[in-house]
Amino acid sequence: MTNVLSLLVVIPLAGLIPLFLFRRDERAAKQVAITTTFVELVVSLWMVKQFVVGEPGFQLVEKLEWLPSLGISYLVGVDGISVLLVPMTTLLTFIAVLYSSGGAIKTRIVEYMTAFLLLEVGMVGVFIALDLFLFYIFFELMLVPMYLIIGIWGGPRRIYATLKFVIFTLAGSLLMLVGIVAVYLQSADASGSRTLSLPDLIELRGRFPADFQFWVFLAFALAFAIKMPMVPFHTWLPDAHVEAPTAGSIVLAGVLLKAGGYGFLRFGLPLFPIGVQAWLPVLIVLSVIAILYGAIVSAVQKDLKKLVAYSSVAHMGFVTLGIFVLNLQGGVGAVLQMLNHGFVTGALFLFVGIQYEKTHRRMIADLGGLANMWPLFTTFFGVFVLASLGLPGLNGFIGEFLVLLGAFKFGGVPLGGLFWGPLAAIGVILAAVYLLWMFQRVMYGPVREAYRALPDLSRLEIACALPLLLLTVILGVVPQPFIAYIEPSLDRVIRLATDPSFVVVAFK
Amino acid sequence: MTVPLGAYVVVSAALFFIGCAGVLVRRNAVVILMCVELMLNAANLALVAFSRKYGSIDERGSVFVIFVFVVAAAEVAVGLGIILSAYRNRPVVDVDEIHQMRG
Amino acid sequence: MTGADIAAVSPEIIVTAVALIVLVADAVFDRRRAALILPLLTVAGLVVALASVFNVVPAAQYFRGFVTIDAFTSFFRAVFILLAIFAAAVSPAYLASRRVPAGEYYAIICFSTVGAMTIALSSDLITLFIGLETMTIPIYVLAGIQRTDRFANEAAIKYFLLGAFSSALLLYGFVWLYGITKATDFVTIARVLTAQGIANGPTIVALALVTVGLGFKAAIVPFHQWTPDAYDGAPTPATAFMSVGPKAAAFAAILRVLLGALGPLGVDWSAVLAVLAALTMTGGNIVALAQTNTKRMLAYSSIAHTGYILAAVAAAKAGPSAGAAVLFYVFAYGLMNLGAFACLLYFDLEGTRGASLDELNGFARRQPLGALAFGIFLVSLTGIPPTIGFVAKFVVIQPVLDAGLAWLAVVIALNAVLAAFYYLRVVVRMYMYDPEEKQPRLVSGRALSVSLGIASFAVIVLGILPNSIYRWALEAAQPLVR
Amino acid sequence: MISLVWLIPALPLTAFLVNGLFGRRWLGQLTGVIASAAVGVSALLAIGVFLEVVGGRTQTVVSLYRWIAVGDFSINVSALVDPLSSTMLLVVTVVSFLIFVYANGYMAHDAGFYRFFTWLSLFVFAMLILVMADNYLLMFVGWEGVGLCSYLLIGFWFERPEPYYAAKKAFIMNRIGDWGYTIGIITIFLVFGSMNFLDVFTRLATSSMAQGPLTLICLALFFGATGKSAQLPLYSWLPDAMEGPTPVSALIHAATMVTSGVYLVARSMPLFEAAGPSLQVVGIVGAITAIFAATIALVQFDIKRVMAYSTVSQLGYMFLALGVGAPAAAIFHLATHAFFKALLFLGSGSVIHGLGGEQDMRKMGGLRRKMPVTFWTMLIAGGALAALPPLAGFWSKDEILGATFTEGQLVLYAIGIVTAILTAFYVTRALWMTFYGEPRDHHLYDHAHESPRVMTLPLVALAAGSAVLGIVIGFPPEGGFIHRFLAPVVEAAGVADRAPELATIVVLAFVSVLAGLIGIAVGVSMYVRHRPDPAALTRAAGPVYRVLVNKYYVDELYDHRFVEAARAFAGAAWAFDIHIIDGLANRLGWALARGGQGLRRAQTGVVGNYALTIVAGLLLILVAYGGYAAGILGR
Amino acid sequence: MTFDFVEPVVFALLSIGVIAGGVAVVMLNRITAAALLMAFTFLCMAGMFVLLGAETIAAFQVLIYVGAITVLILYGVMFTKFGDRPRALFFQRQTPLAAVFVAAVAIPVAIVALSFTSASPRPGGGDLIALATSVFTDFAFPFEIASVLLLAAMVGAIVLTKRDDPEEAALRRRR
Repeated sequence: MTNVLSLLVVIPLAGLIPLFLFRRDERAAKQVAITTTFVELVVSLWMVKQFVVGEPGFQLVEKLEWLPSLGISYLVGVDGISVLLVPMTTLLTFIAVLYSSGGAIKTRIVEYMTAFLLLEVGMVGVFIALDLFLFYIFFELMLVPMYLIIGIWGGPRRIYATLKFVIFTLAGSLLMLVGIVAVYLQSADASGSRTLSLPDLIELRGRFPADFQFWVFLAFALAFAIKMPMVPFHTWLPDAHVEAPTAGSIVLAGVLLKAGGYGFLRFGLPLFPIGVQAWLPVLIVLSVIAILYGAIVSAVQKDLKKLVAYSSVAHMGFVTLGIFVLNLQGGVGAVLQMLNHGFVTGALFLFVGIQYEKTHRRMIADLGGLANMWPLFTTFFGVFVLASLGLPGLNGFIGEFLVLLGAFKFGGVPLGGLFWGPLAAIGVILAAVYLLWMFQRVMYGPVREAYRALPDLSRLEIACALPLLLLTVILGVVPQPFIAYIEPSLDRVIRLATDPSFVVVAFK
Repeated sequence: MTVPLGAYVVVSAALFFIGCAGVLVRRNAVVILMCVELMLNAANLALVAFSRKYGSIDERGSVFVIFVFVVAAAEVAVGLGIILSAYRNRPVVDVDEIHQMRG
Repeated sequence: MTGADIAAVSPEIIVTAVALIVLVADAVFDRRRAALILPLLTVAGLVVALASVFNVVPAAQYFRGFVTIDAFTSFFRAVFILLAIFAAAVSPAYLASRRVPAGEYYAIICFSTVGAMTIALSSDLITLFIGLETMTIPIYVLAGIQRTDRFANEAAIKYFLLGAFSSALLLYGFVWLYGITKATDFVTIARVLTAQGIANGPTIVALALVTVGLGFKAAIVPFHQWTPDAYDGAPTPATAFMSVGPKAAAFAAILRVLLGALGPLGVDWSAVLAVLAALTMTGGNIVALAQTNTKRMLAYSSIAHTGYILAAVAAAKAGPSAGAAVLFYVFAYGLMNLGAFACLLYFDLEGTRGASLDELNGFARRQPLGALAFGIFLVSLTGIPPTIGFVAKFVVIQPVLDAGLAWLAVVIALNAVLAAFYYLRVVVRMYMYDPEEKQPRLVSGRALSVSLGIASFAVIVLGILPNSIYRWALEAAQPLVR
Repeated sequence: MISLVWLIPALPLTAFLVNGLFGRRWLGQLTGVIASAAVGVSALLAIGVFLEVVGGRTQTVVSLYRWIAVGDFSINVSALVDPLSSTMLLVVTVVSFLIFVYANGYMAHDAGFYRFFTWLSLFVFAMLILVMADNYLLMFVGWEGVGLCSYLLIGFWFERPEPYYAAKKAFIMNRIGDWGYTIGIITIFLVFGSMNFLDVFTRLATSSMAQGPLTLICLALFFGATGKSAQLPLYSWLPDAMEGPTPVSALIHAATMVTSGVYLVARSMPLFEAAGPSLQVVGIVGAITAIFAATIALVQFDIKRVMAYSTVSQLGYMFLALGVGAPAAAIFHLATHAFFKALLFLGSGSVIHGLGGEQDMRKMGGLRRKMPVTFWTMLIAGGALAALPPLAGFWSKDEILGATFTEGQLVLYAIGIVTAILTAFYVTRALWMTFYGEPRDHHLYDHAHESPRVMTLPLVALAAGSAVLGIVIGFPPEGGFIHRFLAPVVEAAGVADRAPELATIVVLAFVSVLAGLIGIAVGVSMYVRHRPDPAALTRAAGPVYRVLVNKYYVDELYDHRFVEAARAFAGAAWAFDIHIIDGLANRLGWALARGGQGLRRAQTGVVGNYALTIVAGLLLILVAYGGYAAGILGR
Repeated sequence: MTFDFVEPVVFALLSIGVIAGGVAVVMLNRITAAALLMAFTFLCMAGMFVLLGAETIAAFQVLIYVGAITVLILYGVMFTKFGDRPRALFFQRQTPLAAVFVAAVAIPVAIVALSFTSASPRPGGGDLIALATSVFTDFAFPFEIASVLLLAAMVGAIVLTKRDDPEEAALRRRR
C-alpha cells in the first residue's frame, strides 16, 4: 500500500468524527483520542518499515492534482530527513494525549482532544509535505490548535503567552508566504507554467538569481528562525512554555520547534544555495550565540519550566549550527539533535509537569529533597537530565558531538571552525552547570515535610516515560541504524546546498 | 463671435466648487443638500456645453443630463426623507451636532 | 430591443420582479405571516435569479452595446445575488425583534442588487453611473430604515450626505472624461486616451475626480471615514449587506472604469493606488486595534481588506492574475465578512449596537456552534489556512509581486499580522474567558444558525478546494485585459 | 581469553542493572555480594587476559559493533588489548574487587546500601570502558562515565549540602577539562582523519605532521587530563570529593579514576613525543602540582584530606614522569600508588569507622593498640608512600626521579626530591597523630574498635601488594618487567631507552631514600620530641602557615570570585533578555495600540470634517497625478 | 447674422447670475432665502441651456429643478423648522481650512478648464427629436434602470417618512 502518508494525515481527522459523536461523554472522548493517536503511531512505524534505507531521494511519494489553475498539487513524500521525525511526532503526541487523559486536564476534555488531533495533522503534514503551498498550510495548521491549547488550558498568564506565540509565529510565516509566492512566480518558464513542488523547484533553481535568493531566503529564514526559535526571536518560547499545559509543552518543544530546523534543511538549503552562502555568517554567529546565551540565561532561571525552555534555545542553537556548517557530520548531527531534543526535552517537560501536579510548585527554590521520596522519579528524571547535558552513552551526546565535529570542520567565513567549534563546546560545560544545579536543588537536600506524603510515579506516568527512556538509551548506544536512515538524504541536501556552480556566484 | 467652450466649462467648474465649498462649510443638512444639487447642476452645464459644442457627436451629453436629473430627484427625495426621519427622533439638523458615533 | 436583449438581462429583470412581488406580498399578508413568507419569497426568487445567471447567453454586447455580457458580468452577478441571499437569510429574526418593515427591507436589498448588477454589465459611463446610484441610494435608506433608532438616523444622514457629495465628484469626473474623449463608452474612451498618449491637464483632473469618487464607494483611506459610522449605526443585518455588496460593486466599477476605460493611464493611477492601498490596509488595521466594540472593529477591518483588494488592482499590469485576484478576494471577503457581521446578530438586542468585547466573554460556552462559526470567519479574515481567506491572500500577493511591488507585498504580510492581533482577541474572549454574571440573553434564530453553518462550512471547503472559484475568476478577468 | 575481554566490563554492567532494577525492593544486602562477585570474576578474567598478553599477544582489537559512522567519520565500539590496557585492567579490577569487599562491611548500616553498589558497579564498568577503548571517542564515554559516577558517589549522602556541592564541583571541573578533551580529539580527527589509536599512531609514524596542530592536540588533551587527574589548575575538586564515603575515595579518588588522566597521556605518548614543547608543559605542571599539594598536606588535620592532597601530589609525580618521557615509570607508579594509596584510604576509613565517623586527627591518637591490623597495614602503606625500600613506592618513585635526572631536568629533579621530603614528613605526621601518643579524646578512644574481618582482609591484601609489588615488577630499575612489558606501547619509535650505568642508579636511589628518611626524621623529632614543637613552629611561621591551612585560598578564588562573577553576568544576560529583546517586542505592540488611539481621534464623527478630508484627499491625488504627469515624482 | 455680440453678453449676464446665486446659497443665513436663490440659479442655468441651443433640456431643467426639487426642498425646510441663527453659528468651525482646500483645488481646475476648445460648433435648432429617439432606442436599458432607481427612491422615501405605527410611537415616547 503506497499512500500510507495520506493515511497518516487522514487518521487524526477521522478520529474527529467519533470525538464529535461522543462529545457529551468525556471518558469515551479520552479513549477515542488515545486510540486514534496510537493507531497513528503504529501506522507511522509501519511507514518507517516501508521506507528503503539508503535511498537519498523521496519515497512513498503521492501526487494529486489539487489547484491545477495555480499549478499547485498535493504532493507528499518522505526522505531520510523526515522519515524519523514523523514517528517522533506521533509518539510524542500519543504520550501527550495519554498523559493528559490521566487527569492533568480537568475542563473541556473534548475540545482539548479535538485540538490535539488537529495539531497532529498539522505536525505530521509539515514533515511530509513536498509542495511549498501544502507545507505552508500544514505549517499554519499547527498554529491555531496550539493557540487554543495554551490559551484555554494554560496557566494564569496564558492569554498574553498565547497571543505572543501566535503573533510571533505569524509574523514569520506570513513573510515566508510572500517568499513562497516569489518562488512561485520565479519558477515560471517560457510557457509561463509555474510550480511549487519541491522536486521540480530543485531542478529549476537555476532560475533564482542571486539577489532574489538573498531576499527570499531571508523571508524563509525569518519564519524558521522564529519557529526554532533562534536568538533574538526566542522570547515567545519561555512564556509559551511556562503557561502551556504539560502536554502542550511536550509537543511544543518536542515537535513544533523542529518544524523550523526541518524547514531549513528541506527548503532553505536546497532551494537557495546562494542565499544560504550570503547569510551564512549571520546564521553561524546567531547559532553560537544561541548556544551560549541560552545556557547562560537558563542558569539563572527560578522557574523549572522556564529553565527547560531556555535550555531548548541552547539546544536548538546546536541544530542550526549543525545545519549551517554545511557538512555531512554537522547535518546528521543536527537531525539527530532534533530527534534527541524531541525525546529528551519532551520528557523533561513531562516530568516537570508530573512534579507540578504533585507539589503544585514550580519555583526551584520551593522544591528540594524529592529524591528520597521518589526514587523512580529521580532515576527517570536524572537520566533525562544527563541526556540533556550530553553525557556520552545517552542520545544527547551523539547529536551534539557530531554537530561540534561539523563545526570544527566548518571552513567558511568568518574565522572558521577552529574558532566557533571550541566556543560552541563551551555550551556543553554550561549545560552541565545549569542542569546539575537545577537537579540537585530540586532533588537533593533534606525532605520537606510538605511533600513527605506525595506518591512516586504512577503506572500511567511510567508508561508515558518509559518509551522515551528506552529511546534515550538506544539512540545513545546504537545510533548507527538511525544514522543510516538520515545520512544519504542529508548528503544529497548538502551537495545541493554547496553546489559550486551556485556558490561561486555568491562570492563574486 | 461665439462664447468659447472653455468659458462654459469654467463657469460650471466655478459653480461646482461653490457647491463643494457649501457642503464643507454649512451646518444645516438641508442646505448641504442644496449645495449638492448645485454641484450636480454644474455637471449638467458642462455636459450640455460639451454635447452642443462638439458638432461631430450625438446627443449622449444631453441624455446624460436627463439621467442626472433623475438621480438628483431621487437623491433629494431620499435625502429629505432621511433628514426628516432623523428630525422626528431628535429635532436637530446641524450636522456637526450629530456625532454620537465617533472614534 | 430584441428577445436576445431581454434574455441577456433576465437576472436583473427577475430580481426587480422579486422586489415588486415582495412589496405586494407585504401589503397582502398580515405581519405575522409576512415575517415567515417574505424571506422565503426573497430567497427563492433570488435563487431563481442566480440560476438565470448561468443560462447560456452568448458573451456579447446587447442593447446596442450598452450591456456587456461576459464572464466578468456573470461572476459579479452571481456574487451579488449570493450575498443578497445570504443577507436576506440571516435577517428575519432581527427584523422581527426590531420591528423593521420587512417588505421594504427585502425589496430595497433587491433594488440595490439590481444596481450592483447594472454596474457589472455596464459598458459606458452613463449606465455605470445610473447603476452606481441605483445601488447606493437604496443603501442610504437601508442604513436608516430603523427610524426610531438614533444611531440608525445618524448613520443614514452621514452616509447620505457624504455619498451624494462623492457621487457629485464622480459625476463631474465622468463629465470631464466625456469632454476630453467626446465619448462615454469605455472602449472609445480607452482608444482616444491611447491615441492622446501622455496624460494632460484635463485628463489628470478627470482621473483624480474619478479616483476619489470610486475610492469613496469602496471606502479607501482617506475617503473611508463614513464607513465605521455608517456600518456601526445601521441595523446589523443591513451592515452585513452594506459591508460586502456595495464594496464588491465598487470594485466592479473600479475594474470597469480604471482597467476598462482608463487602462491607458495605468502607469499614473497604479502607482497612486499602490500607495493608497498601503495607507488603507495599515490605517484600517491600526484603528481597528483600538476598538472595543466588535461591530466597529469589523467595520475598520473591512477597510483593511479594501486595502488588500486595492493592492491587487494596483498590480493590474501583472495581467489577468491581478483581475482574478480582485474577483477572488471580493468573493472570499464577501463570504467571510458578511458571516462575521451576521454572527453579531446573536448579541443584537434592542438598544445595543453590535457587541462589546466583554459581551463576547465565554460565548463558546453559551453558543458553541455559533462561536465556532464566528471563530472560523475570524481565522479566515486573518488569513490562516485552511480557509478561503488564506487562499485569497495568496492570490493577491501573487500579482502584487509580479507587478514588482515587493514592498507592498511585505506591507500586506505585516498588516495580516497586525490584523491577527485584534481578530484573535475576539477568539480569546469567546473561548478563553468565562461568561460574565447575568449577561444579556442571546438572540437565536434558526435561519441565522443554519446560514452561518453553511457559510462557515463553505469558508473551510473553498479554502481547501478553491480551484473552481479561482479558475472562474481567472476567465472572468480575461475580458479586462486588452 | 582475550576474545572474552568484553565480559570484563559486561559483568559489572550486569551487576549495575540487576542492583538498579531490583536492589531497592528485593535484594537489599545481597546487592553488595552480587556486585563484589561480578567484579571478582572480572578480576579473574583480567588476570587471564593479562597473562595472555604477557604470553605474547601484544596487540589485539576486539570489536563489538559499529557505533557512529557519518561520511568519513567512523567509530567502532571495540577494545584494544595491549600491555598498557591489560595492566590497567588488572589494576582496576583487582583493586576494585578488594574495595568492594571492604565496602560490604563499611557501608553495612547505610540506608542507601543498594544504591551504593549500583553506582559503584556502574563506575567500574565505565572505568573499564575507559581503559579498554581503542579510540578516543569510546574512551570519552568511559571518561565521562567515571565522572558521572564520581558525581553520584561524592554526593551519595545528598541530604547534607556539602556532599552534593562537592559533587557538583567535581563534575563541573571535570567538564571544564572535558572541554579540552573534546577539542583535542576532534582536532585529532581533523588532522589524522581518525580517532582510532592505532590509525593515529601509524599515520603519525608514516607521515610528517605540522607542529602547530599537534601541540594544540596535546595541550588540549593534557588540559582534559588535568581535570580528571586533579592537576593544577583543576585540582581543587579532589579534596572536597572526600565528602563521599571512604571506599569511594579509595577507589575513585585514589586508585582508578584520578589516574585516567595519566593513562590518557601515556596512551597518547607518541603524539606527545612528536609535539615537543607539550611534553615539557606536562612535566612542569606535574612537578609544581606535586610540591604544591604536598605543602598543603603538611598542615591538614582531616585525615582524609591529608590523603587527598597526597594523592594530588603523587599524581603530580606521575605527570612528571610522563613529562620527562618515562611513561613506563608513570604507569609503574600508577600501579603501586593504586595499591598503597587505596590502602591508606581504606585504613583511615577503618579508623573513621572505628571512631564512629570522626575524621579529625587532633581527636585521635594511640589507636595502634585498639586497631592493630589497621595500624600495621597503614604503616606499610605509609612506608610505601614515603618511598622506603623495599616497599612498592620506593621503586616506582625512584624511577621517576631517576628518569627526571637522567633527562637533565635538574630543576624538576630538585622539586621532586623536596616533595619526597615533604611527603615523608606529612605521612609520618599523619600516622603519628593517629596511632601514637596519648589518646586526645578519651570518649572516642574508649569506643574505638577494630573493624570487622570483611574490612581488614582487604587491608591485608592491599598491604601485601604495597609491600612486594614494586620489587616484583620493578626490579631491576629501568629494566624491570614492567618496562619490557610496556615499552613497545609507550616508548615512541626512535626514542632509545636510556640505559644509565649502575652507579648513577645507585646514587639516585640513595638520594631519594635519604630524602625519605629526612622527612621521617623531621616528623618524628617534631611530633615525638616536640623539637621543634609544632605549635611553636606554627606560631613562628604565622602567615605562611595560614596560607597553607587555607590551601592558598584557591577555593575562595574559584568558589566565590569566579562563581559570583559568572552569576552576575548571567543575571545581566537575563535582564537583557527580558527588558531589551522582549521589551522591544512588547513596546512595539504598545506603540501600535497608541497609534490606533491617536488615529481614532481623527474620526470626529462630524460629517463636515469627513467631507473636508475627502477634498484634502482629492487635492493630494491631484498633486500626485500632476507630479507623475510632470515626471517630478518619477514613474 | 449680425447680432452675434448677443451671445457673449447674455452668457456673461447668465454666468454672473449663476455664480452669484450659488454664492448666495452658500452664504445666506436664511434657509428659505437660500432655497429661493437656488431656484434662481437653476433658472439662470436653464437660460444657459437655451443659449447653448438645448431647449428641451432647459425645459426639463425648469420643470424638474425649479418645479419639483425646489418645492421639495422648501417642504423640507419647513418640516425642519427653526429660527435663524447668529452668523457665528451657521458656518462650521472648519470653514477657513475648508476655504483654503477648496480654493487650492478649484483654481488649478478652473485654469485647466480653459484648455477646452470647441471644434466646429453644431448649428442651433431643436434637440427634442434627437434626444427622444436616442433615449428610447440606444439608452433603453439605462432608462429602465433609472426607472428602477426612481421606484426604489420612492419606496425609500415612503418607508422613511410614513406615519409611525403604534409600537414605534410607543418607542419614541419611551425615549
